[in-house]
Amino acid sequence: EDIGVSMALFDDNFLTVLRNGIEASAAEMDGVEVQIEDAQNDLARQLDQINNFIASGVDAIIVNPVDTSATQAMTAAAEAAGVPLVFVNRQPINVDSMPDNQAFVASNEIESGTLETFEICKMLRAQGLGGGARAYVMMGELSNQAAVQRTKDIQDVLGMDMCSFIEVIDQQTANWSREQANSLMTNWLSSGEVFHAVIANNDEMALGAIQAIKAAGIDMADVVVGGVDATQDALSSMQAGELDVTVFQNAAGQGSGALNAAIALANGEEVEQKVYIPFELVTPANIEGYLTQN
Amino acid sequence: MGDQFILETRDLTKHYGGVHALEGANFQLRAGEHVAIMGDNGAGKSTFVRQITGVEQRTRGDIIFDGKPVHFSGPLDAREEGIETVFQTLALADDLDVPDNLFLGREITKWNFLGPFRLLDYRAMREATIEGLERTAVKIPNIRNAIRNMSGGQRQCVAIARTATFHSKLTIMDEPTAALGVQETAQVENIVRTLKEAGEPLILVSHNMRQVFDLVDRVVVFRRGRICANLDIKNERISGEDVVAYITGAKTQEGYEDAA
Amino acid sequence: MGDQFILETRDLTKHYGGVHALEGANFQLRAGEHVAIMGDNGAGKSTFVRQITGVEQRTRGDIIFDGKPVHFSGPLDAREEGIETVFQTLALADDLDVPDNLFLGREITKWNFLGPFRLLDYRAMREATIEGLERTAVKIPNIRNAIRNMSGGQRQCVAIARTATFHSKLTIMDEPTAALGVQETAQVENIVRTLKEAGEPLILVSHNMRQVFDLVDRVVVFRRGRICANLDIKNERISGEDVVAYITGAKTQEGYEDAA
Amino acid sequence: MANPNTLGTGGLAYDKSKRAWPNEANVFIALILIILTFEALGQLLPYMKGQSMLFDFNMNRDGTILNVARIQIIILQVSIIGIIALGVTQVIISGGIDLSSGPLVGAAAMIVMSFGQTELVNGQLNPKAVFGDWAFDLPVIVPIFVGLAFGALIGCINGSFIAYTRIPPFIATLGMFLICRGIAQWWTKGQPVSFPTDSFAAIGSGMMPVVWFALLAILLFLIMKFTVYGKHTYAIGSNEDAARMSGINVKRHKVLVYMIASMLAAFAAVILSSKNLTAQAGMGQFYELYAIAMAVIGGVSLTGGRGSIVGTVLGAMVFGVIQSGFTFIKLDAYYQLIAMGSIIIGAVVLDQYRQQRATAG
Amino acid sequence: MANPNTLGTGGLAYDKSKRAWPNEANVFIALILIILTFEALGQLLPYMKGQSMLFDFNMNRDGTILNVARIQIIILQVSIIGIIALGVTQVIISGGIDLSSGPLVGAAAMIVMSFGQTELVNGQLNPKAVFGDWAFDLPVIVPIFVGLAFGALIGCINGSFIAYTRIPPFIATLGMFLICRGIAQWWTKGQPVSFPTDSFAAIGSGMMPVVWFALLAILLFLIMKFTVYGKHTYAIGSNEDAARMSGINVKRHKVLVYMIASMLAAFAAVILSSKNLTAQAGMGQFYELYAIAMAVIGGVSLTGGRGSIVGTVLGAMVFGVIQSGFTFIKLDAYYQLIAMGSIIIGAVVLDQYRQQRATAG
Ligand SMILES: Nc1ncnc2c1ncn2[C@@H]1O[C@H](COP(=O)(O)OP(=O)(O)OP(=O)(O)O)[C@@H](O)[C@H]1O
Ligand SMILES: Nc1ncnc2c1ncn2[C@@H]1O[C@H](COP(=O)(O)OP(=O)(O)OP(=O)(O)O)[C@@H](O)[C@H]1O
Ligand SMILES: [Mg+2]
Ligand SMILES: [Mg+2]
Repeated sequence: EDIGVSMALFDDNFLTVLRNGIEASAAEMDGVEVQIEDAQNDLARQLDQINNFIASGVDAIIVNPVDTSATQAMTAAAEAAGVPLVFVNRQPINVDSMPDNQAFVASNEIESGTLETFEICKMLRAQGLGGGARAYVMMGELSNQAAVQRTKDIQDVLGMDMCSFIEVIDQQTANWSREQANSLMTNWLSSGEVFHAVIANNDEMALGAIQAIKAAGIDMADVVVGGVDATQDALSSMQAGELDVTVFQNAAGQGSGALNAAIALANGEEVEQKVYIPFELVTPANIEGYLTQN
Repeated sequence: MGDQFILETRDLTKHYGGVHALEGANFQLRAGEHVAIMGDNGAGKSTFVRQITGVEQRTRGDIIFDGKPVHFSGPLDAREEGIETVFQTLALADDLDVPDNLFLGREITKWNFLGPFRLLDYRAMREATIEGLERTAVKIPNIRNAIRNMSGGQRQCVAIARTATFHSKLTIMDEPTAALGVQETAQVENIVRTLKEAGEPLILVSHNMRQVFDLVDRVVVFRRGRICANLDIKNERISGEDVVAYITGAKTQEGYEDAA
Repeated sequence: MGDQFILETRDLTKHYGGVHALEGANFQLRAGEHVAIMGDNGAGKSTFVRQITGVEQRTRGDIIFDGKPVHFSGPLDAREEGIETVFQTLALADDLDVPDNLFLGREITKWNFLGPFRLLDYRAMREATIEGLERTAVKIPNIRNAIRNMSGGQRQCVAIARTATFHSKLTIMDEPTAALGVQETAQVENIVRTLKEAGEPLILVSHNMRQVFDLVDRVVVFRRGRICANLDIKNERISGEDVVAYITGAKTQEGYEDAA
Repeated sequence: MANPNTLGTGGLAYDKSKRAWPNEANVFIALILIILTFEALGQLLPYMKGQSMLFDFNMNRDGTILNVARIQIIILQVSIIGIIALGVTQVIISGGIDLSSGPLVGAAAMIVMSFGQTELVNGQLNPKAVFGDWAFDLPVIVPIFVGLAFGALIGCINGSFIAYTRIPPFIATLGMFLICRGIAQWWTKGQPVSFPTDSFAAIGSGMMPVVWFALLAILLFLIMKFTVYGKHTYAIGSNEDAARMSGINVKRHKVLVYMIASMLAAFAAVILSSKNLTAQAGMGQFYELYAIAMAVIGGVSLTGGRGSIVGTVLGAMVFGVIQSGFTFIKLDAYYQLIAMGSIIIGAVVLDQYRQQRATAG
Repeated sequence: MANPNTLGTGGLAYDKSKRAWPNEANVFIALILIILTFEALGQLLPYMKGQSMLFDFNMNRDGTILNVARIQIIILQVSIIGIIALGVTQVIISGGIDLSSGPLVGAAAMIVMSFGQTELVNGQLNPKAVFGDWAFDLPVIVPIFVGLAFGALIGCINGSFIAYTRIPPFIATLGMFLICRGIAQWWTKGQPVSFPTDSFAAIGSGMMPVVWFALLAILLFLIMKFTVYGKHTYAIGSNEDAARMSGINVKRHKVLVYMIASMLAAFAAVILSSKNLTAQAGMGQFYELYAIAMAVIGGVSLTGGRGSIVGTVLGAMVFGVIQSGFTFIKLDAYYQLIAMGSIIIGAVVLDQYRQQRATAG
């Protein structure tokens, strides 16, 4: 079978693992060809790619949506052409009204930010800061839904009674980037404010913050830093005692799961329409189980 | 001063940073009069023209045109008041062809109710262009070629044809025949004579002594940014050598001693 | 043809798209000879100059310079072979000042072992510039101003000074005095006379009949892209009117009938 | 040109048959070459098993020899950026540049969609509602008008800065690039806006974007070629000083040029958000670069004064063919970027080479 | 200028005291104005409680009245893009533009870091190894050399296309933009490359980027001002035809200009990946735009021929101050983009206004 895959963005570490998962499992199967395209975070381009796949006659399409609220148009395009469609990693907005030959394998983004922030909250409390702690928040690119959602999760958790002792000093975007996070953190440090935690929307920014904090000569044991993704660099940093919290999502598993579903649909088989892959919290306590995963 | 002045400047001055390109110029032009401006290279002749036509904003001084003090904010204003100019830099759009350049800014149009989107009447402009060019005797094998590809003299003739095609209250020509051949120069001089007969006033900047003596009534000499002589060559006995003496500074006219 | 030709062209031709700007030009220049090229606007004079100096690639024909057939791929080649040119468009860099333009492409430098990063000797160039400009008699209040801010004549003098400052096997000047004042023209004519005395050959494109008769040995007339006359004005009795007749096409010289 | 005399006033011999080709011809040749290359690759690459890109010799899909579906998608996928490119073309011809069109699409889409939302989705209140009750189910003219007004405002600011303060267009529109991105993100704090009314969704559904592109291309073509507006745009781009000295109101004209460009970009945003049934702050990323590239591939000169709408439309087609062609021959995404870059360079090299040949002729 | 006679050959009266200011002075004034604005905001905004941005009146942190930490970060955060801007400055002065520098940073970082990896991470084999054993723990000169060679190659391709086929620099480098992004993604199929050797990590650690920026800025300043290379760059940008007719080897020179620009961008990639201890394909996004903006804010004219390295350094400082200032006054991210766009426009408007005043004077 020919399977067309449209990824939201190639430049994303996590999505790269997912993409490699799809490619690796396709290589193991006989007669399965995957054609992976990069939507470059442009949802219009993604819709065009789906149309292109349909025009070139693929047997099924896997989409990692740029924007989960744009899935309606994609569903309609595939449905009209009768080509099976599988959404991966991000839960489409029209999940309840998808036709039979469409499915999704995804995680619920609400979990990631919540798990991260709640763990940081617990750690700060354990350090005896329950009377009042101060944190910086680093956001991803604001036009990106994951950034918006994870930031909202942080606010929701900090709004709960149990964690409301944490005061957000400032909340800025570093656009997912380690370099920008490093600059942002250095700027914050130059104001001389006391802080106890940095809550970042992803690991790259958490690592940038850590580099800046280390360069300022502050002991990493005094600061709680959290991210999302559980990348190799992040895990290595956690092993070195710098990063405190991250959140793992089984990218490779999602990739192969989506491919299997697509092939099954292409062959006219019944598949489960909704497959949720949960996020998992990673801390120094359970890191060993994740070192070789992503 | 009982005469009717079409143009008068008082203390007209222009400094570029530290360069005093034009200093206190008092100049008068009577209705129907043809005046030449002469002077060394860099004496400030073109600067004077640029101030009058609103291309640049003067440092100080007054300009009285057609009886009213004027403050042109740009060459468009000057043209709308009736001043037509052949600039030394010619002011042609390199990528456009000859008719486009000739009618730039006052195209012949149809359907004028469309405002800025009114239609161009290409055919009428082409025909009028051929006519206009023939008056300058210039030869252009294909007027639909871009100005970029024209020879120096062809370009100059286009600029002159542009000015000569439209009626005006005052015509200014800054070295119009510098790049022209023998025949073309003669034709342009004819155009100037026609203006004289029609009673239209003219300011002619030129380095060509013969041309100046043939064509104009009066010569104003610029030296080092100042007017240093005002010579009524039609009525007084003034030779080419005299004018050169004023240009080089060997002589200075009475009343203009501060220009020395 | 026993003479030594410094430059010879055979059947030199240049078409621009459909425009036949130069057609089968056979031209000879002897060592030490000064020749003028005359002709209407758009007759192909500058095109001829551009082919010789490698600014453009010819459509067909041969150029023999200093005894060898040459194929200049650009003006740099021509200059390296010893051809110095004042182009009609002047070829000045508007944003640079006068010394920079005068020495463009052959700066006075120090520390030459640094290759392209060798140091400029600003002081030496400035002094040489003042000297070079004085030969043209032009007045420039501040040579460190950008060329953009110079008057038409000042620019032309800079271009001439550039050519006159360096020795060459052949000098070409395309309408060098078009924008110049009376004094500056006289000076440039002196420069040309100096070249004559030094035995350096020259091609002068000019529309100025007096200048041509004063300065050169021979006149070549272009008409409609072809050479239509070759006039030995020093030895034959030829008047200005004759030359004009050749230019306008009233007369055609023997041997050039196809140019009619 | 009925009368040959009207062509000139004589002088040199002039051979009409040897006139230089129009520049658009070069672009057209490049387009054909690229199509043929993909066709050839389809025949030659072993894993393609002799497929054809544009033809359908079995006629099994819709009974025509052309693969209509693919031709449609080729045009469809460049229509929206193509509309932006039309506006950018006249900006570049006027000697300017517009970097703000991409982010403007994002901002305009967010704003427009907020006025085009429907009240009920699957029987429930619209979960993405931006405003309250009053903004639901508005007539479709309202979002369109709001979009065009927003575009006109942005264009007017761009143009006014460029015309009246004389700052370089690159900087004015780069500043506006950042401002529009800011507006897009600020509007709903990054939340996408979704669920348009049916009439709004109809604007960009199916092949409607192609229709809009075609209509606007024809309109702009006529304007640039036959009206005073077009002539003055060329004149300003060719030599701004000359245009000013010739008495063109350069400042007012520039404001108009940028306004039209931004209104076209805003209209593209209307179609884009309608087509995708959603608006997102990140929409339109890199559209400004692609729009400029389409224009330049189509022969528009970045120094101003030269180019045409026909060229830009052909340039847009080049883009469409490349994108579909890559998917057709199943080229890996990594190589796609490299190949795309090479083709863009190659197309312009070809154009340049032919132009030089033409003048050297 | 010891002898006043050397200034000219006479003619008009010339008043030396009224010479126009250097353009850099305007940029400097803009910089001071922006700093003062942030200082004032720190005093005036209620929630800032009268803090100061650049001063530290308590002297409690390091005993100086200046807030040294903030001044350092202001320069540090623009050093890397600043190095790119130095190269871009000479490209723009030569009349060109370089859009490929941002993606080149990404590609060069990936390649460079692959040659700068260490073998053991936390006692285990480097989990991100790109090559085999042989590429571990290489001397630091190897990755630097590889980076510069890659930069030289890309620059040579850019320059050769622009010089020899005469395609517009915008298109040549836009094509290279895509190609470099493709290379960056293809190199490890998107996997980041991490864990450099200690000596590699030292290149960009701490304040080293500032040192590099300062050294390179001085070098480029000297080159542009005092060497034949600099003069010819200005001449080509001012009037390419004139430069060619004056006998400058324009083609060879352009290749050199683009090579130097790309080598500087590649060196910036070395520093960037060293500073961040990682290389990722998406690195350097928008750097090309920011580098160009720094140059233009610093007074470099996009039409070529005008500008200076001093201006660009000041332009970079403007960026640094803006970024730190926003964090200082805790401006929301949404408004940051809008404010940044406005300040960029404002700075150039000021520059333009003062320039016009100067010539009008
Ligand atoms: N924008 C400017 N900035 C500085 N100096 C300028 C500027 N424009 C002109 N100048 C200077 O002003 C002087 C007068 O220039 P202008 O063009 O008026 O001379 P001109 O009399 O027309 O000379 P020509 O006969 O050569 O055309 C010159 O020395 C010139 O260098
Ligand atoms: N690049 C070009 N493309 C098309 N036509 C051209 C080009 N360059 C020159 N021509 C044409 O060739 C003819 C000759 O031009 P050229 O510049 O040689 O004239 P010229 O004899 O120097 O005239 P002048 O005395 O006005 O300087 C002109 O008709 C001109 O329009
Ligand atoms: Mg003048
Ligand atoms: Mg000529």
